[in-house]
Amino acid sequence: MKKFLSKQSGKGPNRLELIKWKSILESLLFAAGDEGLTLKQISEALEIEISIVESILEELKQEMDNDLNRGIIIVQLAGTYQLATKKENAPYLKKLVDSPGNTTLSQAALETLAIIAYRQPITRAEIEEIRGVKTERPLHTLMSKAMIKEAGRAEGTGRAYLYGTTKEFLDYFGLKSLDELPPLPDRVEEEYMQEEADLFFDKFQETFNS
Amino acid sequence: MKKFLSKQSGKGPNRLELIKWKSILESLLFAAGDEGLTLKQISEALEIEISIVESILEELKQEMDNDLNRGIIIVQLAGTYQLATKKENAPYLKKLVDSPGNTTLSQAALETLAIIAYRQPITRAEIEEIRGVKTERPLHTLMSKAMIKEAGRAEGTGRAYLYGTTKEFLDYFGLKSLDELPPLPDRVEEEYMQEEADLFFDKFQETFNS
Amino acid sequence: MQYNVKIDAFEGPLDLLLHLINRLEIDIYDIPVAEITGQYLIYIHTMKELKLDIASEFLVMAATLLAIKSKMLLPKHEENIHEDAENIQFEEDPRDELVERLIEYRKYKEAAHDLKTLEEERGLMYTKPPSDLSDFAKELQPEKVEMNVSLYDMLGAFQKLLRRKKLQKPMATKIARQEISIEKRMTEILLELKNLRRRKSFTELFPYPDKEHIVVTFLAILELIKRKEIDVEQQGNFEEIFVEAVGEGAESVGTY
Repeated sequence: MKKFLSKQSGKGPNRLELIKWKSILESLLFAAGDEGLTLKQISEALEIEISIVESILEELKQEMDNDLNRGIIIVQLAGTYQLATKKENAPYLKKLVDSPGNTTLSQAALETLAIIAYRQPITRAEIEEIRGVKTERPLHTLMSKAMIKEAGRAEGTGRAYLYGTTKEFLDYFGLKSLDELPPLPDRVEEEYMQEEADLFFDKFQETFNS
Repeated sequence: MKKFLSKQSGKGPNRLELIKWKSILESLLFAAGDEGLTLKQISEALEIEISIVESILEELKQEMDNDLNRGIIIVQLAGTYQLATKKENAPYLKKLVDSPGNTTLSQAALETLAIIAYRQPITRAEIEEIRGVKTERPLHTLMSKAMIKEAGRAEGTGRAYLYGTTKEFLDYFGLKSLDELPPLPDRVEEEYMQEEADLFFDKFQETFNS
Repeated sequence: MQYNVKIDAFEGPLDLLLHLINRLEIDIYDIPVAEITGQYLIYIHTMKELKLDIASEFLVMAATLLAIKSKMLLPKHEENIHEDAENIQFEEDPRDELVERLIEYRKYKEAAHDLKTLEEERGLMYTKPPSDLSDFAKELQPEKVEMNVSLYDMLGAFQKLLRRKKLQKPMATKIARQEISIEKRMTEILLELKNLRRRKSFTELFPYPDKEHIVVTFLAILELIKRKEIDVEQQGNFEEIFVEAVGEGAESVGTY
């Protein structure tokens, strides 16, 4: 199958590249997650015209829809294209969510908790911006575990709830106060040092290899 | 290859269900994202035995690997299965990516981490003895990047902290488990590269000792 | 004023020694201590002269090397003390401990290199955040989970989040770093030296305590030396380095 297609790619750049494009497109859509991608973004990443992007998208969409082995499809939402799970698999997703195997706090809840711990007070919208996903459920879970609480309202139009950690949170993790949270890497400084060293060696080499 | 496998699976009720399972599995893995799923979680959601889950996973993995049209693959990271984009598509993804401060680990941090990974649990004093330099800073960095954790206290007078690697360590380096670490070289033969340092040293001497 | 430029060319004394062993094509199991000590000290001196930061461990190792060197020079006395042949075999080579440390360190240096490769490979794979599965849960019941996590789990989750690469609109405008060009700095230095018409202390060539400026200045000086536009002079180890412009009327004053 593979070989056959490769051989066919005699004329023009299209044949072979089309194959790769679908793969690349799937990668892009996958990594974009729930935020999706616009035609323009895809066109810029692939460096091909929008009309061609559309036809590749269409082809990929058809394949995903029709292939019974596939569990994901392409959907168009608010001007963006994104991947989503096939509807008929919903019962299994439900089972996964309610599965007794999920005994520990999920990654989603832990992420959310960490964001709140380090950035409190913070609104749900801000958390969602950092995570790039809806965060209603993790907030719910954390609230029910008394790890977080509502800590006032944000100023401005929405007057959204602000979230903060609780005393139980500190107790649970054995912390006396929030100051005892491990510091986050000082990314800026690190980066700077790295850059500096790189700069030094690059210039060094340039100078002497020239 | 695909066809061959499908034809083979003709006996019993398998035929149709196998197909659906792959689709469901893809849906589940997609939804789980980088949290990944354990065999147990999948087995509970699909209500099939772990050994069967493994064989479906393997089949799906093979298909994704071999199909040039596919842009995603199944990887095993820190004890879970998850989907990830194909490495060869990275150049296109980079164009769309906004990675805030995604710094790689410094040489000092990597050396320290290597020692901890192979010798855990290990105290700071022991690490410093091997490296021949103070190692407070790299340990700090590794802690705040959640690559290592305190794993108890050493016996004896000082009751020094012992360090070990975390799940995040495995994930960061794309490892299934600690068993997957490349074997520690027993006897490294002469030629190991240090070109930058070489150049640095040569030029240094050339310049100042001439 | 003193400027410390830390250069991570070597991770420590062991790293430097390994480098020397490799470079001089020495058998690690039979290190010519005198030679390697000499080379080691040259490096340390050079770093010192350039007012580069030297970690104390480098100096400790220098002392260790000198100690081994002197032990090696001591006359062998096994014939006198150990009369039976068996003991001769256990006669300790003063280099043994160092060799052992070097070999041990080298293993982990290699392992670190392997990790670096894994890090790069992993960096080529992109993942996606978990989907929001609220719609699938029974009327938004809180997850029935046990809190069975540690602080490390939370930190790990957070790091994973930070690591997660977000696909977004390509950044149209990136603010370019203001770079000082080496060429420009070379011209400045040369002009400064020519106007001065005498030698100038090396350290005085670094007027700003700005890291990038120091690095660029250093490189400019090296380039000027290479082009033989300036001369560097020093009376002896640990003494002040002087720099002056070459030529300009009077024939260059040789420095070698």
